[in-house]
Amino acid sequence: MMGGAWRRLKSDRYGMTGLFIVIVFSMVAVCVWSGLLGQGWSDVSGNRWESVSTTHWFGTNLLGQDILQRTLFGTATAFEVGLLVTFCSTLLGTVMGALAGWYSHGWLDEVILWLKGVLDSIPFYLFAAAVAFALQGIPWAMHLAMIITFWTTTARIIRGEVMRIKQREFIEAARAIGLPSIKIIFRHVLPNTFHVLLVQASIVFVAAINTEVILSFLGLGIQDGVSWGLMLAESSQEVLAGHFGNFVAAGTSLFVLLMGFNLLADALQDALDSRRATA
Amino acid sequence: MLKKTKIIILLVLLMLGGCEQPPPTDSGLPAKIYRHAMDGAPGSLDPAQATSLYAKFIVVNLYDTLYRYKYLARPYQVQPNLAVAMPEVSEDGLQLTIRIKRGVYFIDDPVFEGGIGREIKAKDFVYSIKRHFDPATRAQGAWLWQNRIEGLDLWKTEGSDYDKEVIGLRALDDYTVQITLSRPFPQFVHTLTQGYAAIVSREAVRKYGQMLSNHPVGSGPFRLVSRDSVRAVLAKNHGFRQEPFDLTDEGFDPAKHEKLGIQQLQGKSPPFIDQLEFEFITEDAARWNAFSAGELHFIKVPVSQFDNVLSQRSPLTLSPQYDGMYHFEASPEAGFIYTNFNMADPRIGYHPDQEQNHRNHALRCAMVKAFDWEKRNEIFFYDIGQVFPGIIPPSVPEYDADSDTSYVQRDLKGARELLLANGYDETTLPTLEYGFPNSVTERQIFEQFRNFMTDAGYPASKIRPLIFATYGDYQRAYSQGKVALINSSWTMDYPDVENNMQLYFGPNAAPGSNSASYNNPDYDRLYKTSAVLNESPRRTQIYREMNQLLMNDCVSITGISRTLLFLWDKETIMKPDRSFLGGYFMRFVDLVDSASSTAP
Amino acid sequence: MSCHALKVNDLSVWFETDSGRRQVVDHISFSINAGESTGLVGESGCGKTMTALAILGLLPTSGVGVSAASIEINGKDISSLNAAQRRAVLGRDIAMIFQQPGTALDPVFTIGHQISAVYRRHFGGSKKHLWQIMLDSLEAVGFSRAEKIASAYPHQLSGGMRQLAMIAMATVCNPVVIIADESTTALDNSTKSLILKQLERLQLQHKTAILLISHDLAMVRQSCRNVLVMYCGRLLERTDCQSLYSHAQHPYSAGLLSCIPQVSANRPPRISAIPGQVPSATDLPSGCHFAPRCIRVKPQCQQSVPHFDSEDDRAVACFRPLS
Amino acid sequence: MSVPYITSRLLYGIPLMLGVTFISFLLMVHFGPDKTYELIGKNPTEEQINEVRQSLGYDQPFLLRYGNYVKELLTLDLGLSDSSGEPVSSILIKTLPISLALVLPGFVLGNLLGMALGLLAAWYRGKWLDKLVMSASVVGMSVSFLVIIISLQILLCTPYGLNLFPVRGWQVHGLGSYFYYVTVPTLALVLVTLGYNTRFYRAIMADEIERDHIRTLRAYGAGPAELLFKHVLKNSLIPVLTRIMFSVPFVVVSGSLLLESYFGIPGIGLVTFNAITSGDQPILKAVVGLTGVLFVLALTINDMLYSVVDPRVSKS
Amino acid sequence: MSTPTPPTKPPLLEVRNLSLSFHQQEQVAIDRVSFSITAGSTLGLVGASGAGKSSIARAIMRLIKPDSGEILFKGKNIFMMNSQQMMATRQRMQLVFQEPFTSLSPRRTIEQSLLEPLQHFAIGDTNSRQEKTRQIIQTVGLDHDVLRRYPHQLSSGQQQRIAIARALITSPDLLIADEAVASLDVSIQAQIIQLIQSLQEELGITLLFISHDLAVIRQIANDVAVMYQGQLLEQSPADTFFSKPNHPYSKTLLSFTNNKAPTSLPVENWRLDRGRTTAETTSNCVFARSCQVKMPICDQLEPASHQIQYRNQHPLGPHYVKCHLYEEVNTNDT
Repeated sequence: MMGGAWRRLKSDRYGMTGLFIVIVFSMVAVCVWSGLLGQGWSDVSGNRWESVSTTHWFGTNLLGQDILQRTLFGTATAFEVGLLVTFCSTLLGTVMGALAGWYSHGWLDEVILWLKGVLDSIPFYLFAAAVAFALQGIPWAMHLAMIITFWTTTARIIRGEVMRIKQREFIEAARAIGLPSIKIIFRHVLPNTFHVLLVQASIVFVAAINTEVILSFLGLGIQDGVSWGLMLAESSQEVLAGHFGNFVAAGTSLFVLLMGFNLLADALQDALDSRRATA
Repeated sequence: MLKKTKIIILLVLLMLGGCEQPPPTDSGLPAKIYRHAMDGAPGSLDPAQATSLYAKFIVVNLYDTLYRYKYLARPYQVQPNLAVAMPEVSEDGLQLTIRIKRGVYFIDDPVFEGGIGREIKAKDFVYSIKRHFDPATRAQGAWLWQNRIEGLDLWKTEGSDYDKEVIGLRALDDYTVQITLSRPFPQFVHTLTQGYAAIVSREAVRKYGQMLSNHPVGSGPFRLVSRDSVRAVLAKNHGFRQEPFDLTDEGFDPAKHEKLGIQQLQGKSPPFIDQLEFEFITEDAARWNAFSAGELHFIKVPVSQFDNVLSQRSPLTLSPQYDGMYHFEASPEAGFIYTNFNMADPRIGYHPDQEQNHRNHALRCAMVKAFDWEKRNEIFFYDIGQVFPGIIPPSVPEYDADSDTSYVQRDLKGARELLLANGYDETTLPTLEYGFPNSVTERQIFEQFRNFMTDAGYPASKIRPLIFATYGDYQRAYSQGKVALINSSWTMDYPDVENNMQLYFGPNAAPGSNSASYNNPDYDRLYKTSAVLNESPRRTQIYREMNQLLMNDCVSITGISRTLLFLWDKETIMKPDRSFLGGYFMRFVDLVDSASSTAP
Repeated sequence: MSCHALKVNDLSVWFETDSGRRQVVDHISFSINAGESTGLVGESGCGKTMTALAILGLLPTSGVGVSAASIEINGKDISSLNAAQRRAVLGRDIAMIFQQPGTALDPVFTIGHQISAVYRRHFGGSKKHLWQIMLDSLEAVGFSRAEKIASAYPHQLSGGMRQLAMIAMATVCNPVVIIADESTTALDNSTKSLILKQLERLQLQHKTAILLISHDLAMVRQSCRNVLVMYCGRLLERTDCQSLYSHAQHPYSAGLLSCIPQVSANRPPRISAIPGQVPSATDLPSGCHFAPRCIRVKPQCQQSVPHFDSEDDRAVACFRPLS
Repeated sequence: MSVPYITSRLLYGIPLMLGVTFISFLLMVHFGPDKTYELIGKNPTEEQINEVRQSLGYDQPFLLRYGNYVKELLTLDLGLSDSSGEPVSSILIKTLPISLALVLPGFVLGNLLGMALGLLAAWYRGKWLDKLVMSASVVGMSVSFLVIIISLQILLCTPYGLNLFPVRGWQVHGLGSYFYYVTVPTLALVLVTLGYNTRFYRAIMADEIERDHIRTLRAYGAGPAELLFKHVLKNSLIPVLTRIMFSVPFVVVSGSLLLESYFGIPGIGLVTFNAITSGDQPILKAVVGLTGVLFVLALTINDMLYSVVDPRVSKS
Repeated sequence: MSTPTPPTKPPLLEVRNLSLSFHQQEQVAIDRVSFSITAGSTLGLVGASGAGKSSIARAIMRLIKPDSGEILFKGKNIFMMNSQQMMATRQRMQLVFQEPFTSLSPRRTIEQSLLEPLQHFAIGDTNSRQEKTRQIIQTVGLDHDVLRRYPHQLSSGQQQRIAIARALITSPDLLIADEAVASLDVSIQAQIIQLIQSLQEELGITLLFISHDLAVIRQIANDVAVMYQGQLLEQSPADTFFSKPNHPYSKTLLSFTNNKAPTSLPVENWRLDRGRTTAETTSNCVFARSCQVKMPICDQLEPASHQIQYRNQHPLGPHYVKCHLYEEVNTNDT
């Protein structure tokens, strides 16, 4: 089944472009993590607001830091936020959604639905702000805020999927031989939600990066380090003075990466579409 | 679908109908509306709570104080406002008698009988000061008079009963106030220029309580029309007392002020404008945009625009494209920026172990040496800030222009050597938290600070940012000693350097304004001695000694006074001020007639 | 030459895929006379539904190719019509009844609304008139309380009732041809035969030609006069029902017949089945497509395609017919 | 749909409201910002600090404070802002219409345009028009809100660009000035939501177009207009309504936050943002409570609309 | 009078007075149903959809819990079993479903699906399990190479063969086929019927064959039980049933199959497939509304289930009818 999906993905030009972009950016991120790139993000290596040159490809910022280095480091930040939030919220959402779907209309389902309803009713930025306050000083405050709010969508989707799959006869077949619920969920139900999860995860990834930018602008973002959101926040004070380095570098990187992910998510959705896969 | 759209459009129109009406005009003439940009929003407009620069700015336009500063005279000189003259001081300097003007009325407001504002009496002043000592007020100005006025602190502990008389704060008759100090307080008259000392009416407080903030009932040149999170609109108080403008009284200097057109105001009674609008624009870019689009008359130029606005630094010259359009003024800030070490933190401050104490001192001094004031000035203040050693800034007469500036000169080599000599290396250096409330600039300042330190060999990972979402939370954190490096700025409350000196007075330790929790008996002794002295060479000497003590102990990386750059368009006649005069200048603002009607 | 109610001439349908053309309907021709019903039989995946959709022009426009010399309804060629002209024909001259009664009706409109909308589209008329026409058509399919059914939503009806409503919709304009595509497959046996009865009755009344598509020969036998047997996009046999059941000529037809379980008082003989399965359209065997499953296969069958005479009343495409 | 039904739906909202208020109270008030140090003067004594804490109510036990909060919400007595001393209710009354006026045009326009484009793309599914619309929507989805706002401001509001609209502010006293102030924020909102909206509507419409009953309609000669505007639209109303109803509370509060803070518009978003950064708990509490109520209301109205729109949902 | 009694084999499965209603939909699914299946024989359970046939199958597999009644497997009540006994019992009965595609886990290979029951019941070691899957694949007439494939790569006929293989891999005593051929093309249906028949002959398995199609039942079953709205209306040996059905409903069913459907029936009364809600009264005969030979008593009193006594002791097995028509007539000539 996955083989077919990969074949379909490969024949999708847009999807492959997206994949290529994502891979390039993630390689940059890996290089930053392993200390090969972007280590000078904090160093003052020039004068303030230097324009584009061979030493500073994107120029420098107010402090004289190299914008390229910061952009590269920002890539790693974006991936760190994206991966962490995507992984945790997907995991949480899957578990919650699977439980709610499997025991649908039971008390556990009601509790999970209630929790989801509660979290959904608090405006996101307010919620993020609140979490940021409550966890002041903890570097993961923003991540946590995102995880806590993002899992609900995944859970809703997984719950629906599980409820749908639960109706299928192969689940009854598994129950007929007395397989315990937990095994059925993990062996028979969740693998069938994989394609939905993959698409949902890429959407969460995009949302996480996008949200980081806005939260950083609002001053609720990452603590130490630099991110595209922080660069954009910086740039919002600079562009009117005619300094576009931060804006162009961060804005473009953000745009290209999000574009890559969106293209990939689209292509994945098409490639993994169950209707097409069963045809 | 169509129906729905129609309904929505209708709703929007309805809502618009409920919006505010066009501004009122003054008896047929086109209204003179002056629009003033502020880089922050005021909190409460209750004088007892007007703690922020922005709130004070507005408060002094809504209320009256007994004294104010002269409009144009520099250095600042106190001038009677609601008082008839300067206070009559007794021999020992402890008793002050102040007479206040007759025939000054509060604005009309339903709180008064018949809705007509009543005359201001001496008891109103007494009441207004007492309010600060009433816990119910949640006042913030009490520190100005704490332990200074005879009986006032006792009055508070006895339950803040307004009917109870305070010995040191009495209305002798309707127009005479008598104040008795518990010890000499040379700066006392300055405290009466503060917004905190503005006169409120008891009736208004009784009626509005906490909501006084939105129903100011004062006797100032303006009254409040509306106020929200982005702007406040004030209209001329037509009942404001007629006091013709006198150039010499206000300290007019033709050389400085003639080009601003201030002489035209001679003989007219302020306020000159019909409407005063404060726009609260926190983002530099938006503020600058609004100003350059002609939506504002005045702006404090954001540093990011200095390059654009100025063509050269010395002498400061406006760029040609702005030269014809705007007046400009560069004004040194009455205050300074500094970074304190938390002396209560054994990692970097006092340590019971003598040896370690000594090493901590060396570490602090090394960090002082590593700090690059020149760069800080260049990046954040366009190189026009004034760097000075210690806490006596160039804007005060006690400043010693010939003092040794090595304290604010970068000495990377010295810093490294000092660290090395005291056994500090990458592993033994302590991890320090650098706290700041969240903002782009604060973050940049932090990154620069960290860069300065890494240049001297301090590992970047050992200077950790501690970011707080609100300024209050940051304040709480350092007040509770949870931050090792405290980046602060100090704006002087009155033009007397005593106000700076108390920043390191031992008893003022955190949560007081001595955020470094500096505790040096020598310093404290000197402070006590100087505090009761009037300005004199001896006092200056003591201040300089104290300044030296601070530098010897490497308590703080200090300091720089910013130079503020003001731009205002040529149709506006004024001399803006952001320090002690503050909002008082608003009443003297005038607009050239021809331009007054062409508001955007 | 008599005028056929429906005459399909040389119809082909293919999918354009990455791996080339997939022929699903392969040059078929047939005709139905007015008032007659013809069964189109074959296993799933033989192209029956494609044929029906191609006749109506309902196939998607991208990725699917359709060609036909002509498709005539009462002698009028509809294959060359443009979209608007075709719409005028659909529902009025030719109507289709679909397989899933549960999903073929719009869930958010009442039955009555949907039926009268069909009539209004083609003939217009006052609201009252439309309402009456619609009620008549509901009564004609056997509803005794048509008003109630008319104001009901599809989900309020049982599967059989929905399918009857669908039939009412198909007959409201009194079309020349009705195509019923596996219309009763999803229903219970009992409901199935009741519905077929109603359809039969209506047909007799209105002289409608019916093309009944099914994989079930037993059902076709119940209600059709002629039978077309289709396999892998080709017609293999055409005959009248009686002779097919008494002596089917094509081995495939015979195989299909033998698959039908019989109800009899005595224990019936063991059922026999056609071995193997329908090949996918991507790798059709050469020659006669049925050859690999045929018990009577000859070498010739795998090389050349047996001729099928589309003009004859009885025709069979086989080199070795059974009789 | 009946009174007991509506009541039961609203009753269902009670645990939700309790949850919302509890969690937000816990996070925003209990662990939330502390205004004490902003409200004390210089050199405070321990006693003064306690006085302020007391006057802010920080010294009361948690449950009591929560109980008071719920009571405040129920009685709509929301107290006074800690910063400006203005009654919170009057702040809300002042700011809410502004936020609505600011956001609604963009919201409506974004949805209508999205619907039109989505319908177009779904109808021409797989054709170049579909591909064009979809590619454009991917581009739209990939641009950050912040980037759009900054770019639009430069392009439309500054001398660097066309300089046609105000940089900031909201001095509306007529239709003309309304358009003057609302255009750029609306444009930003439309641009940032259009991509998502188009895709959403296309997905829904494409699903609907593939339904069997649409094929039935086509088989009975229904034209594209009838198919799309009668049947596809009506059938897709449920997801569409859900999306719209559920986004209303957030559009009003969250969606306008960035716009209002950037364009300096005194709406509820900016007030909330300021409350966050200055730690103004009474406002925060009120806004969260308000959105919770709005959300529950939206949930209820949504359920009721379902039964109006889709006969299958109605309680028979 | 003294016909030799047939050797009484103990029933493999016995259902006693089973009742079940779905509370959420307020629907009566099973209403006091009793029957038994002798080891090695095939019971065809027939009825319109919604009559409660599948619920019986699921209750036997203990997938749903009935409200009352007993199910005895090899004489033991399955609802009284502990988990160990149940595990052993589950191994001895298996289920084949209607939809071949949805009855196989789409993300698992055929081999994984087949191995699962063996692993779960811990039958044999790895090698013998693999051997067994190969064997069973052959038994259902497929090649080994399907083992590595996924369900969607197979045709519906092959999928159904796999489903049967999975049911048979634990060598069960009882196989329940729930509409196992209903969704298949006639040609595939014939293949599967053939397969089931030959398997039964080979393995001697007991079969509960559920279908709405009398023709299919005729092919496979020894005995027939007719269900209507949750109740068992008639149960008899197949040959008797098809030659002379007794209950009016059975007669109606057969008449439909023989293409003798009455067309005079108003459409609204066709709702043969409709279930019964718990609220509906049970004091009458459930079929009374659609019965063409309805008597006044049918609306007032629920008939009891009568065993029809044949004058010449019928050798094929007992014959029960639940109809007032047969209450007075205790005997019936054949």
